This record gives sequence, C-alpha cells and structure tokens, in this order.
Amino acid sequence: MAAATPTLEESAAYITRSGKPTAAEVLARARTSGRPALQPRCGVGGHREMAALLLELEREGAPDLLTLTIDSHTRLRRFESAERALRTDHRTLNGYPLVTHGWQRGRELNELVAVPLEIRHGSPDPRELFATAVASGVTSFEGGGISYNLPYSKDVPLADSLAAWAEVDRTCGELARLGVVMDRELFGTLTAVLVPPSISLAVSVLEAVAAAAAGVRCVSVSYPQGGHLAQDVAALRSIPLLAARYLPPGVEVHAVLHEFMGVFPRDRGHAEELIFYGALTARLGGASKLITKTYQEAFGIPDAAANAAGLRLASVAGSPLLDFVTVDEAAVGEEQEWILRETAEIVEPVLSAPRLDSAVVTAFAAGRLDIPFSASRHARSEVIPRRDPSGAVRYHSPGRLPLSRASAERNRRLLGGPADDASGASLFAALRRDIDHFPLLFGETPEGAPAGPSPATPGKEPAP
Amino acid sequence: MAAATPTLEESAAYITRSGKPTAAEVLARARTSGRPALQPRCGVGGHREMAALLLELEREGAPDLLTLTIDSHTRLRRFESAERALRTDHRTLNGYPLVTHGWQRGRELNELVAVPLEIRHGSPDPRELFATAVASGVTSFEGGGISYNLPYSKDVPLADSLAAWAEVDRTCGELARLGVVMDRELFGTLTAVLVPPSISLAVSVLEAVAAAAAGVRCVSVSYPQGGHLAQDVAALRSIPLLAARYLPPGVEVHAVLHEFMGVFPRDRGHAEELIFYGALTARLGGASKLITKTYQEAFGIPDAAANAAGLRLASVAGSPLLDFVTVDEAAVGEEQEWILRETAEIVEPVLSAPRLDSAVVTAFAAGRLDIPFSASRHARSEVIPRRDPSGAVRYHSPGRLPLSRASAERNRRLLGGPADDASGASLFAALRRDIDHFPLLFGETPEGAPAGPSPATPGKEPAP
Amino acid sequence: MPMPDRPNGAPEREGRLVILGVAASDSHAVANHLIAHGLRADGFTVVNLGTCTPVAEFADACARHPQAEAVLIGSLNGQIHEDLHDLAEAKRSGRIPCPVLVGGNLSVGSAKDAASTERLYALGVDQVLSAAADLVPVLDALHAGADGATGRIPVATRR
Amino acid sequence: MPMPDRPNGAPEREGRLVILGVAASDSHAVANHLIAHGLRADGFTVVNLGTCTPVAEFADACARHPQAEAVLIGSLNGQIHEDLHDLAEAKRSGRIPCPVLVGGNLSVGSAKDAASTERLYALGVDQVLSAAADLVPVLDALHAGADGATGRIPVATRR
Ligand code: B12
Ligand code: B12
Repeated sequence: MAAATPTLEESAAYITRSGKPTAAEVLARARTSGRPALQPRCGVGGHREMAALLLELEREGAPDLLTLTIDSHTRLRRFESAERALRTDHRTLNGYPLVTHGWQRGRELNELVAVPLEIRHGSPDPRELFATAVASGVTSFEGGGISYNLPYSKDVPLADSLAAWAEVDRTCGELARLGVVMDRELFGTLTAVLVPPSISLAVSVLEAVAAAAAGVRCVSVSYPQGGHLAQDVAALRSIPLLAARYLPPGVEVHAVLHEFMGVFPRDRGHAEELIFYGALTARLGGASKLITKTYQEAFGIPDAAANAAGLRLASVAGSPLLDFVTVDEAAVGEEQEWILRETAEIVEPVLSAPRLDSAVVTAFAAGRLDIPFSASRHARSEVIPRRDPSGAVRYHSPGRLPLSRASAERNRRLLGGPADDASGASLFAALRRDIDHFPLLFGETPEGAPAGPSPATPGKEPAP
Repeated sequence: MAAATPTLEESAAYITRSGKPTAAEVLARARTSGRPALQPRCGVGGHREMAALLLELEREGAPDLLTLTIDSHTRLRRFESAERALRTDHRTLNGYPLVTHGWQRGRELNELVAVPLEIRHGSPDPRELFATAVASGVTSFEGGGISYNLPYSKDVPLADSLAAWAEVDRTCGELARLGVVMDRELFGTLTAVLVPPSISLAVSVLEAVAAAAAGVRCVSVSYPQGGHLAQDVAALRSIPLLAARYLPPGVEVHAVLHEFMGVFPRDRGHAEELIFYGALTARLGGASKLITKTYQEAFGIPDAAANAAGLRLASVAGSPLLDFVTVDEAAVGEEQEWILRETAEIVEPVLSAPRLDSAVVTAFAAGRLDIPFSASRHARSEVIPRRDPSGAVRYHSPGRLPLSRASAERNRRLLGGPADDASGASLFAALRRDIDHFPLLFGETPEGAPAGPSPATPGKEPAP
Repeated sequence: MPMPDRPNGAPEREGRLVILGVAASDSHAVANHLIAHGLRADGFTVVNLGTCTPVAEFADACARHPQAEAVLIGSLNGQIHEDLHDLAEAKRSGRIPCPVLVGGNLSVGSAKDAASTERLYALGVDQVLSAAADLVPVLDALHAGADGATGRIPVATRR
Repeated sequence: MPMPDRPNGAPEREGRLVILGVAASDSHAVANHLIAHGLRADGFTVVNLGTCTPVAEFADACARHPQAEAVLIGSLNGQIHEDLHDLAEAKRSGRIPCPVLVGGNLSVGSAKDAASTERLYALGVDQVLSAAADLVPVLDALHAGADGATGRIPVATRR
C-alpha cells in the first residue's frame, strides 16, 4: 500500500495530464448555467465496493461531482481502527478509509469516473488525508479549522486544527502556482441542527479569509438548508456579498447548499418532499452546487439506488420548466439585510484583531464565537437557537455573541416575546419540537422521547 | 368464465357491502384537501400479472385510485383477438381484457387493493365492458360518445357511439338510485396532440350535459396538459365555471389533469421534469385528480417500477412545502376569459338545438364541431392547431368552428400573423416542431423525420 | 388536417403507388398523417386507409390498386402480431400480392428485443423498418431491383 | 446549551449515578445532550463524557465514580463495533465493573438486521436498547434486582 507518495509537482502534473475537469471548473460552469451542480455523499469501506458505488451513481444519478466520504476512524486519525475494521469486515466502516487504501487506489477511483471527486470527511487534522487526496488526483477538499473541529471531535484544541488546516490551505496555494486550482469547500453546516444562518456564515467568512490568505483560489461556502425558504435563499445570496466584502479579489467563491442536514422524516414521500424543497431552495438562492440527501436519511447510510434517486429528484428542481417558480423577494431582502448585519457583528471584531488564528481561539473560549450543540469542549454552546412561528431559525439567546441590541431584539420579537418567556422545561420541550420540525410538520411521531416522561428542567452539561 | 352476470341491484349491493370507498368519495376528499388524488394507467394481459401489478403499484406508489387499462382488442370489441392473444401469449396484450377474463376475476382484483378502481379504455361501444366493470365493483368508468369514438376508431358513426354511451350513463343513473354514485370521467384529452383547450372543454361540456341528463351524478372532466402553465391552469379552473353554467345542480364535477399526453422526451431526466411540471400544473389548477405518466412513456407501456416512480414524483408536487409556488394570476385570468368565450362559441349553437345527440352528429359532419388529428372519418380534422411563441396551443385555423371574429383574430395575432403566413411546407415543418415541442425544448433530436428530405407541400388525405 | 391534394415539385416518382394504413386494433393517427404527407411530398401516390385497418381491408385495397408496389402498415400500440394474424393467409392466397413493410412500436412494453421482429417475419411481413425515414430508400431499392412480391429486401435496416 | 445544574422536582432517585457518553469515533452530540438532560430530569446524577469517548475513558470514569450503576454508550455513526473493540477486556479486568447499555443507530446502512445486536453482546455489552425512552425503565429494573455487574438484564426490549 505504502508506495512513496508523489511530490506535489508530480501530483499537479498528473491532474493536468488526466484531462478531467477540476471541481473548480465544474462549479464555474454550473454557476454560469444557473443550474446548480449536483453531488451526493458516498463512501463505503471496501475498495471494490467503492468503485462499484461510484460507477452506479455516475450511471444512474448523473451527478456533476462525486464524493469519497471518509470513515469516522480515519477522520479522527484512528488509523489502526480503520485498518482493523477494513481487515475484519469492510461493511462496518461508514466511509472509505482513503489513507489506509492509499493514493494509488485513490487514482484508480479518480480515473474510473468522468466527473471530479471531492473528499468529504470531518477531520480536525486532515494532513495525511489531504496528502493522499492530492496524490489521488482529487480536486476538491472539504473542511476547515473551525468547521471540521467543533462538530467532529471532543477535545482537539482549536489552535491545533487551525494550524493543520493552514497547512492544507498553503498547499492549495502551491498547487495553484503549479496550475491546479483546488476547490476548498468550507463546512458551514457545522452541527447541522438549528444553526442560525449568521453563525454558519460567520464561521465560513473566518475560514475563507484564512484560506485566501494562505493562497486558496477557489472557495465553496456551504450553508445548511434550515427549512425556511426566504431565510435560506437570503443566506445563499449573502455569500457573494460577504465574499466581496471580506475576501481579496481573485478568489473564486461559490455558494453551496447542503440539503436539510437535521432530523429527517422517515416516510419516503415526506423525505422526498423535503429533498425537492431543498433543491428548489438551491436554485432560487443561486447556489453553484447542491449536496443531495436521500429518502433513507433517517435510517442509515443510503444504498446506491436510493442515493441515485436522490440525485435524480434534485435534478428535476433544476428544470427550465420551473423558471416560473419565484420567491417572495421582499421577504428575502428583509432576511438578507439582517443576516449580513448579524454576520458583520460576529466576524468584524475577530477580523480586526492582529492575528486571525489566535483571535478565533480566544473568541471561542470567551463565547464571542459560538455554535449550538457543539461536539467539542472548545465551543461553549451557550447560544440557544429556536424556530419562530414561520419556521425560521432565530436566536432564542445569542449567548455571548456580540450581537447588537437591534439584532438581539429582532430575534426575540420574531420568536414572540422576551427570552425568558420560554425557559426550563418548556424551553427544552420547544427545542425538541424544533429539532423534530420536519417529522412533526409531516405528522410523523418523533422517535420515543429520551429517558422518561416530560422532563422537569433542562440541565447544563457538567464537565465530566 | 361466463357465469351469469349479477343484476344491477346485486352489483350495487356488492359495492356497498364491500366497504371500499368509491372513486367519487376519494375525489371529493381530494378536492377538499387541495392535494390532487393520484392515479396511474396500468393494465397487462394476464390475470395473475394484473393482480401483481396492482399490488406493486399500491405498495410502491401509494396511488389514491388504481386503473384497469383495457387492451385495444377489447376496446374495439375484437373479443376473438383478445381471447386468442390471451391464450397464445398474454404479454402481447397492451391492457387487461376484462370482458374476456370476466367479472369474477374483476371482483378479485377489486378486492385485492384498498383504493377504488377505474376502467380506462377507448371503446366507442363500451356496453359489455361497462356491464362487466359494474359487476366487478368498479366505481369509475372513463369515456364518452364523442371522446371515445373519434380518437379511438376509424368508422363508428357518432350516432352509434352516442347511443351506446347514453345507455351507460342511464345505467349510472339507476346505480345512483340504488345508492352507488359512479364516477364518469370524460376523455377531454381526445387525440392528445396539440388539442386547443376550448375543443377539449367543448367536447366535455357536451358529453357532461348528456351524461347529467341521463342521470349521472359525478362527472370528472379531464383535460390534457398542453405544456403552457397559464393556459393549462386557466383551462382546469374553467371546469367548475363551465359546470356551473351548463350543468344542472346536484351533479358533482371534478377537474382532472392528464399529465402531458403528447410526444414525450426520451431522456429519463427530461421526462421526469415534464412529469413534475404536469403535477404542479394540476395542483395550481385545483384539479381533484391527476393521471400520471412515467419516464418510459416514449418507449412503451411502463413496467411497474417506473409507474410507481411516476406516482411518487407526482406526489412530491403536492407537498405542503410547495405552498409558496404560485402562477401568474393575470396571465391565467386573461387565458381563462378567452377559453370560456371560445368554449361558449363552440358549444352554445349545439346546446340550443332541440336534440343534443343529433345536433352533435350534424355539427361534426359540418365541421362546426371538430378535433385535430382525428383517427375517425367522422370528424373533419380541418382545425389546424399551432403553438405560439410562448408555447400555448392556438388555432392556426379554426376550420369551420363557429369562433367569433374576435376569438379567431386573437389566435392569429398570438401566432404572430395572418393564417396564410405559414402554409404548405413551412406549416408542415412547424407542426412537426410543435408536435415534438418537449423533446426539442430539452434539446433532444426528434426521431428520424418521416419519409425523406424536407417535404414540399402538405397534402390532404384523399378518401381511400 | 386540410392539405392540398397533390404536391408540386416532388421528385419524379410518377405512377408509383403505395397503400398505407395502421394496424387493426390501433387508432394512433399522427404518424399516419405525417408519413402519408411525407411520401406524397416525395412523389408517391398514397392510398391511405388510416387507422384501425384489418388485413382484409388492406387486401381489398390491393384488389382496387393492383399497381401498388407495397403495403405499409404502422402500429404503435404494441399489438401488431395479433393484428396481422391473417396476413400469412392473405399473402399465400395472393390477395396481398406486393411486399408488406411495417414500422412503429412493435411490441408491448418499454424494453424491446429482437424476438418480436422475428415473429413479424414469421407472420409474413417482408420488411421491418426501424424508422419512417428509411421508407423512401427501401421503397426505391425495392423498385430498382428486388423481386417484388416475394421474399425480403436486403437493405441495411434489416436485422 | 446552558442548562441549570440540578433539576427541581425530579422523582426520588437520589444518589443514583450513571456514566454517559458517545462511542469513540462518533461525534453526534444532539442525542447525548438530550438524554443527559432527560435522565437528570428523572432524578439521576449523570456524568456525561460527551462525544468521541474511547472505552478507556469510560473505564477511567468508572474508577472516579465507583458507585456508577451503569455505563450508557450511544452511537449513531454505525461504527460501534470497532469502537467497543476494547470493551470485553475492560469488563474482564474489572475496569468497567457495572453493566454497559448501548443505544442509537447500531450498524452501517439503512437496512438493519439482528446480527449487529448479537455482535454487541459478544463484545461485552449487557443490554442493547431500541429507544432512549427505554433507558429509565431498564435502569430501574436493574436497580431493583438484577445481578448488576454481570450478565444481561431480562427486559422486554431485549431481543
Ligand atoms: C445531525 C446529524 C449530524 C451532525 C451532527 C452534529 C453534532 N455534532 O451532533 C453532523 C452533520 C456533524 C453529522 C455528521 C456525521 N454523521 Co450524521 N446525522 C445527523 C442526523 C441528520 C440527525 C441526528 C440527530 O441529531 N438526531 C436527533 C437525535 C435526538 O436523535 P438520534 O440521534 O437519532 O438519537 C435517538 C436515538 O438514536 C436514540 N439514541 C441515541 N443515542 C443513544 C444512546 C443510548 C444509550 C440510547 C439508549 C439511545 C440513544 O435516542 C435518541 C432520541 O430518540 C442523522 C440522520 C437523521 N436522523 O435524520 C445523521 C446520521 C446519524 N449521521 C450519520 C453519519 C454516518 C454521519 C457521519 C459519520 C458522516 C457520514 N459518513 O456520512 C458524520 C459523523 C462523524 C463522526 N466522527 O461521527 C448517519 C449514520 C449512518 C448509519 N448508522 O448507517 C445518519 C443516520 C445519516 C445517514 N443516513 O447517513 N451528522
Ligand atoms: C398521442 C398518443 C396517443 C393518442 C393518439 C391520438 C391519435 N388518434 O393519434 C391517444 C391518447 C388517443 C393514445 C391512445 C393510446 N395509446 Co398512445 N401514445 C401517444 C404518444 C404520446 C405519442 C404518439 C405520437 O403521436 N407520436 C408522434 C409520431 C409522429 O411519432 P410515432 O407515433 O412514434 O411514429 C414514429 C415512428 O414510430 C415511426 N412509425 C410510425 N408508424 C409507422 C409506420 C411505418 C410503416 C413506418 C416505417 C414507421 C412508422 O415513424 C414515426 C415518425 O418518426 C405515444 C408515446 C410517445 N411517443 O410519446 C403513446 C403510445 C404510442 N401509446 C401507447 C398506447 C398503448 C396507447 C393505447 C393502446 C392506450 C394504452 N393501453 O395505454 C391507446 C390506443 C388505443 C388503440 N385502439 O390503439 C403506447 C404504446 C405502448 C407499447 N407499444 O408498448 C405509447 C408508446 C405510450 C406508452 N408508453 O404506453 N395515444
């Protein structure tokens, strides 16, 4: 397996020689066409199985890009576990252990399909993975020092993940000088559940500024569909404006929508309605790319047939026959104004600091940057999101985020009253309902509520 | 096979006893819910195969009604051929030969599924078929003395088909008195290709008036999606208005959309875009029911999997998540005004005659009633339809239809000039393009043009 | 559609007559209209029997038009085999003395195989065409030299 | 989420402590937050180790909290079997002396079968729960009489 990894120059030459379009090229074309490029998540443990999966998806789903989704052991650099699982039973891996398989197999996969590949993972420290990816001829790499730390690990210091990702970004800069523009997709989806748009966009702005400074030339800013059309469209349309405001010229920036990333309805029909709604949201928001979901989302990693069906369904939403479908522009305008404002309030204090990395670390420690439902101890998760009666995600409490009084008050007003109106048990129950928004909207009963009857008061996680 | 057919009383009692909802009940519920009921076309020759097909469709496609589509031999009372084909190789039948299988097997099918059944066919003289259907417990029967004659046979006099269908309608009246309201769907789709809305609706109005007079209590007026959203929505929304104007009170009238019935694109993605567009049209037009198509339409009778996929895709268009999708109401209003006007111009002279049946026969003979692309000699097919630049179906020439000067002029104007601007070879070529509208819209090359290079002048069919 | 009786400027195929129609159980009219029009534009005289035409009606037309160089039968509804049940007998008895060419959608279902074509030959069809665009070349080849009433014509479209 | 440390008005389960966490390779946090909250509302003291918790970390918590009546391990990402690779050894050596209960999404893929549950028992899990709602009844049954550290608890949810 462990043949000497090619040099960056060799990899760049390989990519150029291959004649395949790069991810950046596909994205640029999609933006011009006005029809979002489509990409599934997909990864299985075995190599032959991964090859078969890519081929079936390309044949049956006609995606514009394909993915190698990486298993969770590899993401956390538990390479020994990845290796043992691969040896024992590759079906117990929830993704393709690329580092373990090695770059030659990566090239095999790359050469198997006509469309470019992206690595989707969740690695606080992705350096081995990135090196293997580049050597494999992969031209898009997801993640970032914040967005692939806080949702994806418990105790990796932000300073470490930021440093690791800065290395990746610098290498992308070198590759650009060698003629290969890597697409670097940021994971604005974060913890996926009730993420306020301004938090998603703020984290992406910070990561994009760092990436651009390191030499990255093509940035995809992904945003997770929250489920409120005007808010989601406004967030997507904010991406080019934020790029113009905070990024140097010469960096290509693409808006990417991730179809709803929270708790999915179980019924196939309901799931497909949500998938289509997401695809329409991407179109109306002017996204260059859409990451698709499947009707099996609530159950587990989808099989190839379900995955291809998800691609085909999303594709329908891009039809020229739907040119007549429009969105309430006034509502979008109003949302956008506030999203841009909140985002500015969150990022500008950090961007004004002399060193971005350490400013980010300090801000998260102090709660001036924060995300809800953090998997990591290195965010405080004092932000409490809620859905307002129209379904939009608002700040029930902004925690210690430096939101202006006007922003905070608007959030409170839209939620229907002062923050302490809902607290304790009723807040907890309301949050559960907001998490289960779509199953409930479709009249599905949520899975058995956790642990016992209606809980008395929400409790803070004590440090273990 | 030939066990004595039960009496009407026995059949009515069987239907009541069965506890199944009738088609009329399902339609009423759908109209109230605002989500069109979904129904596929489906029919295969073998009995066991038909049972399996119904079960698979019910399981995988969750339709609100199911169909027994009848084979073309039975439609034309070529029972000997139906019987021989069934004996030799049931897969050579393009539908279920219900008369040959007999009513007991019909009941078996009826009892197999929870949703009501409709017979879809194309019989100028449906009397044996109707008798078998009623005895089978089927509660919806498609067709009419005009709409199941002209598109479906060459030389059955209209007087004969009208008389045969009047018998059917009178029996429906008796059934209503026995407590079973049959749904009688009219086939406004006619020849399916470039049918001007006012021709479709005019024929349905005439058939509905006759049916109501014979005692029919539930009429479904079907209209074929033409592909121009505002025009199609206007046509669907005209149906209740026409019912209020021309039908006696106490007759339930439902609007039904048939997903595009003309030449389908071959590519699966394109076909699915068109299917979804049709489903959205039904929703926006307030249809009680939608008859679905499949991505295999261009190729042949679909397999069960494709048929179920078509149902699921159409179902997505009914989602509450798409409540935000609206249509240009001003454009719909404008179209509707003219559709109602043209329809009145066509039907009112006929309705004012003392006897409807003979007035219809005379009018078709004289070309004052007419349809394009008639399969039958008993319509003149002097009407020439065209698509205008926006894709709406207009009268290039109304033939001898009694359209007012204002209506005729509007059609001409919308087509972009006086009628003789396009004639001969260029008219023929333009008609071919209009027929191939959707394949061409999607950039598909139409199947090889018929017989040789660009033809010189169109020629009238001489009587053989 | 109302179309002028005779094309002007059509290629010289003076006096060549074909009999056209759709199979007995089949009422699809559009292709029939268009093919008749196209053949006339190309100089043929077309006796168009229209939709729903049983074999006996084709035979009667042959009797009325003994100069007919071919009978062209379209079928879209998938049921052509049963519709041509009497063809072999009509050919054997000489009631249909010229070659019979068929085209359209020649079996039920979306997945097609060669077997249905073979069965058509077994039923007495001389040539199965895969597209209407092949009609004129095939008719011309037939006119130029094939042995007419009997046997199949060796052209590219023949599988 | 900032939530008050102690619930008021919780049922009397004074002094009963459980150790909670998510399996080693798994960073899904939401269910973990909610389950901790629910158990506290029901009167338990919850030591929540959070996401990405290797077996060794559960064992360390057992050492710090010898009174723990159970270790509750959630896993959603499908990889629980490899994540619990060291569990049997930790139980054998007594480093995890109390019953281990697991729940969540316990295999990779959308079609589930019983085999993955059986393999969990083979790895040293005492009880596989099919829903978080079963946690309190199972813990109470265990508390009331089951033999604690060893063996599985005979309750309805056990397949
Ligand atoms: C939100 C989410 C995420 C977020 C998580 C954010 C965060 N830090 O929490 C993000 C986007 C980061 C994410 C990442 C990944 N995810 Co994820 N995610 C989801 C999603 C959409 C919702 C999960 C959720 O929060 N549910 C709400 C809670 C309340 O419900 P729950 O988690 O289902 O828990 C209930 C029960 O399972 C049970 N339960 C849970 N824990 C326990 C513990 C005990 C002791 C007991 C008794 C019961 C119990 O009770 C809970 C309440 O009813 C689900 C799909 C879905 N359900 O719609 C996928 C899903 C769980 N993820 C999945 C996967 C695979 C991943 C990834 C590995 C990426 C990948 N390969 O695709 C990574 C994880 C990386 C890693 N190292 O683990 C898969 C699991 C697949 C499988 N088992 O076959 C799912 C099912 C999606 C899918 N269909 O592929 N994910
Ligand atoms: C319009 C239409 C109708 C209209 C016809 C109106 C009329 N009177 O003409 C209506 C709605 C009435 C109708 C009815 C039915 N139809 Co229809 N119809 C179509 C549709 C949508 C378009 C056909 C058309 O006009 N095409 C335009 C012309 C120009 O193209 P074409 O017909 O394909 O012909 C080309 C070639 O086939 C070839 N060709 C045709 N004839 C000939 C003859 C010769 C000699 C040669 C060489 C070549 C040739 O050249 C033509 C030009 O390129 C097709 C599906 C599609 N293609 O999208 C189904 C289709 C043909 N219909 C079909 C069927 C089955 C029926 C019904 C039997 C109902 C049923 N069981 O579902 C009935 C017919 C009843 C009967 N007794 O026959 C099936 C055939 C299925 C199969 N073979 O497996 C199709 C494919 C739909 C489907 N997927 O199920 N239909």
